[in-house]
Amino acid sequence: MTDLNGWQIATFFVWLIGSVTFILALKFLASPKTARVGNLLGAAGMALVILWTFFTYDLAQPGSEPGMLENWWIIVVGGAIGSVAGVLGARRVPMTAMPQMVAIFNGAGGGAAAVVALAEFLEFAGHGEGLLPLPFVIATLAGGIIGSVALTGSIVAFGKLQGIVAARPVMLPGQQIITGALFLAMLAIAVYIAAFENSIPLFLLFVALALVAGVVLTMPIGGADMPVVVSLLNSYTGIAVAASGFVLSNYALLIAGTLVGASGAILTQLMTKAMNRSLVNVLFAGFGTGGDVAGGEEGEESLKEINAEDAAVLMAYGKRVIIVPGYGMAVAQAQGPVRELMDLLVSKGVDVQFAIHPVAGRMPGHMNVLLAEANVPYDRLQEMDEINDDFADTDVALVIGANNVVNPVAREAGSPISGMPILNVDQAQHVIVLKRGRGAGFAGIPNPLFSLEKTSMLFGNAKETVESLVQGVKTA
Amino acid sequence: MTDLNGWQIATFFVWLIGSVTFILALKFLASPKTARVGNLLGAAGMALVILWTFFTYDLAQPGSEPGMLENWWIIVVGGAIGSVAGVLGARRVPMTAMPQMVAIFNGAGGGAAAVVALAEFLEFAGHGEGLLPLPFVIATLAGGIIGSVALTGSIVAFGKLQGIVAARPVMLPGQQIITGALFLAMLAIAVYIAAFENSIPLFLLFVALALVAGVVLTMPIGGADMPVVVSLLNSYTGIAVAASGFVLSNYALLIAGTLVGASGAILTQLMTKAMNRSLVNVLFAGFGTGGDVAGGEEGEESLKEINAEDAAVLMAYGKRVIIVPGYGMAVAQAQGPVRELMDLLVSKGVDVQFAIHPVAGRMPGHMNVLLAEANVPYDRLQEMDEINDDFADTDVALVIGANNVVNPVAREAGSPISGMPILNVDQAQHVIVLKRGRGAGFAGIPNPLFSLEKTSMLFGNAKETVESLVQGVKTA
Amino acid sequence: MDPTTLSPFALLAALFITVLAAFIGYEVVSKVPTMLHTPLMSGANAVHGVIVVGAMLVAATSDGPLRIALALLAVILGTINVVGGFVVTDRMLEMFKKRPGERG
Amino acid sequence: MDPTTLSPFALLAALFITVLAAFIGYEVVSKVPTMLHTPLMSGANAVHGVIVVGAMLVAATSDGPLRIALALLAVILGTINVVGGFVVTDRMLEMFKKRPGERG
Ligand SMILES: NC(=O)c1ccc[n+]([C@@H]2O[C@H](COP(=O)([O-])OP(=O)(O)OC[C@H]3O[C@@H](n4cnc5c(N)ncnc54)[C@H](OP(=O)(O)O)[C@@H]3O)[C@@H](O)[C@H]2O)c1
Ligand SMILES: NC(=O)c1ccc[n+]([C@@H]2O[C@H](COP(=O)([O-])OP(=O)(O)OC[C@H]3O[C@@H](n4cnc5c(N)ncnc54)[C@H](OP(=O)(O)O)[C@@H]3O)[C@@H](O)[C@H]2O)c1
Repeated sequence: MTDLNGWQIATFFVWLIGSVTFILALKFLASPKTARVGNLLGAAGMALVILWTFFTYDLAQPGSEPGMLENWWIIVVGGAIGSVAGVLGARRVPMTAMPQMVAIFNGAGGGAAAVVALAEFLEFAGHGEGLLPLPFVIATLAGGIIGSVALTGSIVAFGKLQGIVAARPVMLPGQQIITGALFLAMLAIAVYIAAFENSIPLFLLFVALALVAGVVLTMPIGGADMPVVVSLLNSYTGIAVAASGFVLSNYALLIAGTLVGASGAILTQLMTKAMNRSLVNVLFAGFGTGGDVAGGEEGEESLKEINAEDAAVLMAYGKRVIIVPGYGMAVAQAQGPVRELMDLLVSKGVDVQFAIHPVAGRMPGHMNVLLAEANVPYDRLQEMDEINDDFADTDVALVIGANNVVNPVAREAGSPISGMPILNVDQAQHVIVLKRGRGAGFAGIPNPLFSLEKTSMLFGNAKETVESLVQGVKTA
Repeated sequence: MTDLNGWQIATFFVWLIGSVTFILALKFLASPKTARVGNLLGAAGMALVILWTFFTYDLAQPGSEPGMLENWWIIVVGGAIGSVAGVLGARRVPMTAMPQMVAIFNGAGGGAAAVVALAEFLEFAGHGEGLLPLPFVIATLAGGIIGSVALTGSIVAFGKLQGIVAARPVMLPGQQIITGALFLAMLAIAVYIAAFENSIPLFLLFVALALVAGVVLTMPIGGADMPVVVSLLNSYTGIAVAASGFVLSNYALLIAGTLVGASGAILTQLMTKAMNRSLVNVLFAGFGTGGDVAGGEEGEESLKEINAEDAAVLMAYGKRVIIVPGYGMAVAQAQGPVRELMDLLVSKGVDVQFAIHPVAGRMPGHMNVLLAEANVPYDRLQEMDEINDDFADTDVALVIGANNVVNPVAREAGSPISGMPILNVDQAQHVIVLKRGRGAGFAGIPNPLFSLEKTSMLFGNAKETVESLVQGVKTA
Repeated sequence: MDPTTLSPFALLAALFITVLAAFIGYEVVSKVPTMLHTPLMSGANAVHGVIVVGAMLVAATSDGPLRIALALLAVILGTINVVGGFVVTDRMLEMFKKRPGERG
Repeated sequence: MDPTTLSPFALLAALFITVLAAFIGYEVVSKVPTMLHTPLMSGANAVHGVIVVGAMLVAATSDGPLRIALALLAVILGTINVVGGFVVTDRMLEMFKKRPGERG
């Protein structure tokens, strides 16, 4: 350690540059103006660290011949497969499926960290007599458990978001006992490995249990809360990567992993706060169920329907219309027609604004992304706090596939979304709600807004209903 | 380095705890609610690191007997002297002289860092044959030069703020040549010491030149800009301390010094920004002169005077009065009477607000500190941006010892304060200005506000004139 | 590097670096607007893709089919993380870019 | 510690720590309100008073009148910095404390 050769010293500087770009990447990503540059900067730093490692590995080993990494074919083959998979996945995914994609990439990272921990343990365990040094064993155990939980947890999250696994909370019988037993078993194995015997089979068992734990911890959480879970697992992967960095004495990994571990933890907090929830509540309360749980059919009779022509007239002759987009607009990919509707109304002299709830859709910023994609000018998108007082002066609030974020029960105590700030849609003169059917939303909570006197329902897939509204406004 | 004993390892943990408290101290100091706790936390961490070093020094040396620091009397005697001086200085200083005090404490720190660098160089230079390792030499040179500049620069800043040294910019004949020559000489000596001979006499010469440089760099800067200079020198001392931490392989010093170096640099930027200046402009433009430079007597004839009784009546029967305090209120220590005036006016049903310009006085927050000291309720203090639109609706703007911050020439091009945001005092119905005489303010720029039709002057020391206003309002 | 040669000093240095990096991670994102939560999460996700470097180091010293298989797996997973992460983040952010000067 | 034994690794670790600490210093104060500029400057000034620890280490190994005199000077100066710095900052901040619930 004390006699570093020149290549090794240079490697430290490359790590330092890489670390600085990662810090700046996160910093820039936290501000709209610089976010894209930040991401590119992070990618550049990453490329530098990866290429440097590839081309100088041998040089940086004391006393070895210049040349490339010995098993370079593993890296080339693995890198090629991974790159193709990564790029295809990232390019092909529709905007609505972004959270799933992030979950999968995160799971891959967690899996890689777990495999690295495993491989390091395999390499050194049982070689000498005596036990391996404690810090080394702790770090490999940490990388193994956290990386594994991140892997399977992310896969379950992906499944729930993609609709492959049931989105509602799935509780095992005796859930808490199983979880408790799992963690006790892992703790016992970890202590045994660290203090008594660096046993490879036990390490494998340990990792296997951690993989199970990832599933057991994630299944009871409802699909609507998955973005928060993905963010938390992202933080976990960061910690697992930091542990690998510690094991490998690689400061680029150590710093990058710690950065993500810490910032991911804060981000998770911020996300739960935007939903007015606590992390404990998200992880253990079994909220965020599918619409098929509670009695979503209540008040069905009292829903008043409207046809597209009448709705169009109402808007075209109003002074101000506020459009409230929600998850349904994302599902239906209705943002294009919505923009057309806006243009038409504006050309008729109507003041059209969009009210963006911070957690509308399935990821924060979801609505902003979709509407920007459809070229809705940025200055028509209003944050909740800016626009909430304006509903009272509004002729028509057009709710396109939003439900929870406009549900007035949030203002009362005792409901699962109590205390969540909502858009004051019910203060508008008229409310027009676009949804497919009479069921409750993703969280399964009935919405009294729909049965108000001033509310009219326009049923159907949002894309088609908005298109018929466009027709209606044209002829109005 | 590889075989640390238990005490040495414990020392690293103490450094880590200390470093965390320093980080939290700065973080908490940046927010009003937590500032005081932050300072106390930093002091606690500091006490821990100091006491630990004192009691474990010997234990932390490999192979030495348990016991206290060998030359413990130096530390006890020096610590006692320093503590008494520090506490007395800090306790006795009047609120108006805070910036001076910070300058002196900062100078002491810079001096200590320079002496530490010198002592380390003396200890190791010339012992072996060969040259000392380059990083060691660079770090001692850096500590020596930066610490010395911080020392003498701070002394000059103290002198200017305290009025011992002329506050106006003092340019040496051939200032730039002298500065250039000084730095070239220091550079040459540094290169020689590092690359050719670890010469002690040259190191002493190097430090001596640096002490001169501190004076030469600070003298040309005007007294009004001294707080910015103190902040910059504070950052310098931080860097010098970090260099010492590097030389001594002490992470507490390294981290604390770097933290202060970086945060001091940002703070300096923020301070110049609050004055709408650039750092280069502050350091080299020779602005901030005494009032005796420019033709401050211009327009003297046109100044209209008012007596205290008339001024009192004007305020007592107004609906809204805005008080604009400035450096003169601080000098005259008039905050007590000002508060009384406010109370009286409020009891007569007048709406009284204070307009706080960010750089009124001689340090940021100066006015807030003074008015809080006099128990003026916080909610009557309005920041410039909040209150600037309200002057138009105001009956009387009472300017107490403020000048630059209300000078309308800042709105025009070509004056040294051009572009500085100012309080729109000239939009009020009546303006009453309290100052001692007809001279221009600290920066020597004539103020056309004083000769406006709507402006009346009430000459005299602010404490007395405000007291007579109080009498006037009582009888009005 | 052989973990059995890790000196106490190296461990302590790593500890300092970890604590400082954690502070930075906290400070740097603590003011992020809601709108950017997802891109930030995605960007951070890409950053921990640096684990691919760890996978490369494992690959470099691998012998025997088991360890080679593990190394290959780690490299594939790490590459998916890093490549996919940056690309998908860029795609998300592309949506934000057209803001100024564009009115309907 | 004898500087001639400083290993390249120790130097590099110090470099990492310095860079990270600089980032923290930057981030932590970059949002400070104007009102707190002076207390923050003063508090930061107290923090670099940790140089007194360096002075103590110099004192510990001093022999000969010159080095002892230097050590004494360094300890005095460092103590003034650290003690005066924290006390004066506290005094400044005392002024701010009475805010809430106090109306004239
Ligand atoms: N944004 C985030 O970061 C985030 C993260 C995690 C969880 N969440 C949660 O997600 C929820 C978001 O609220 P939200 O109001 O946007 O959505 P929501 O409460 O899930 O409601 C979606 C609405 O869209 C309708 N819909 C679905 N598909 C449609 C289609 N093709 N055409 C027309 N309508 C359709 C649904 O009714 P039908 O089924 O009858 O059509 C439902 O009324 C909140 O509970 C929030 O806490 C958000
Ligand atoms: N706050 C900061 O952080 C900071 C830092 C550095 C520089 N500065 C600079 O300092 C200036 C502050 O502006 P300012 O308007 O507060 O002060 P100023 O421009 O210096 O004016 C002070 C006024 O108070 C009067 N005065 C002095 N002593 C008085 C007394 N005993 N009784 C009554 N009046 C008295 C002076 O006139 P007479 O002499 O006729 O009495 C003068 O008109 C700005 O230029 C700013 O850039 C501020």
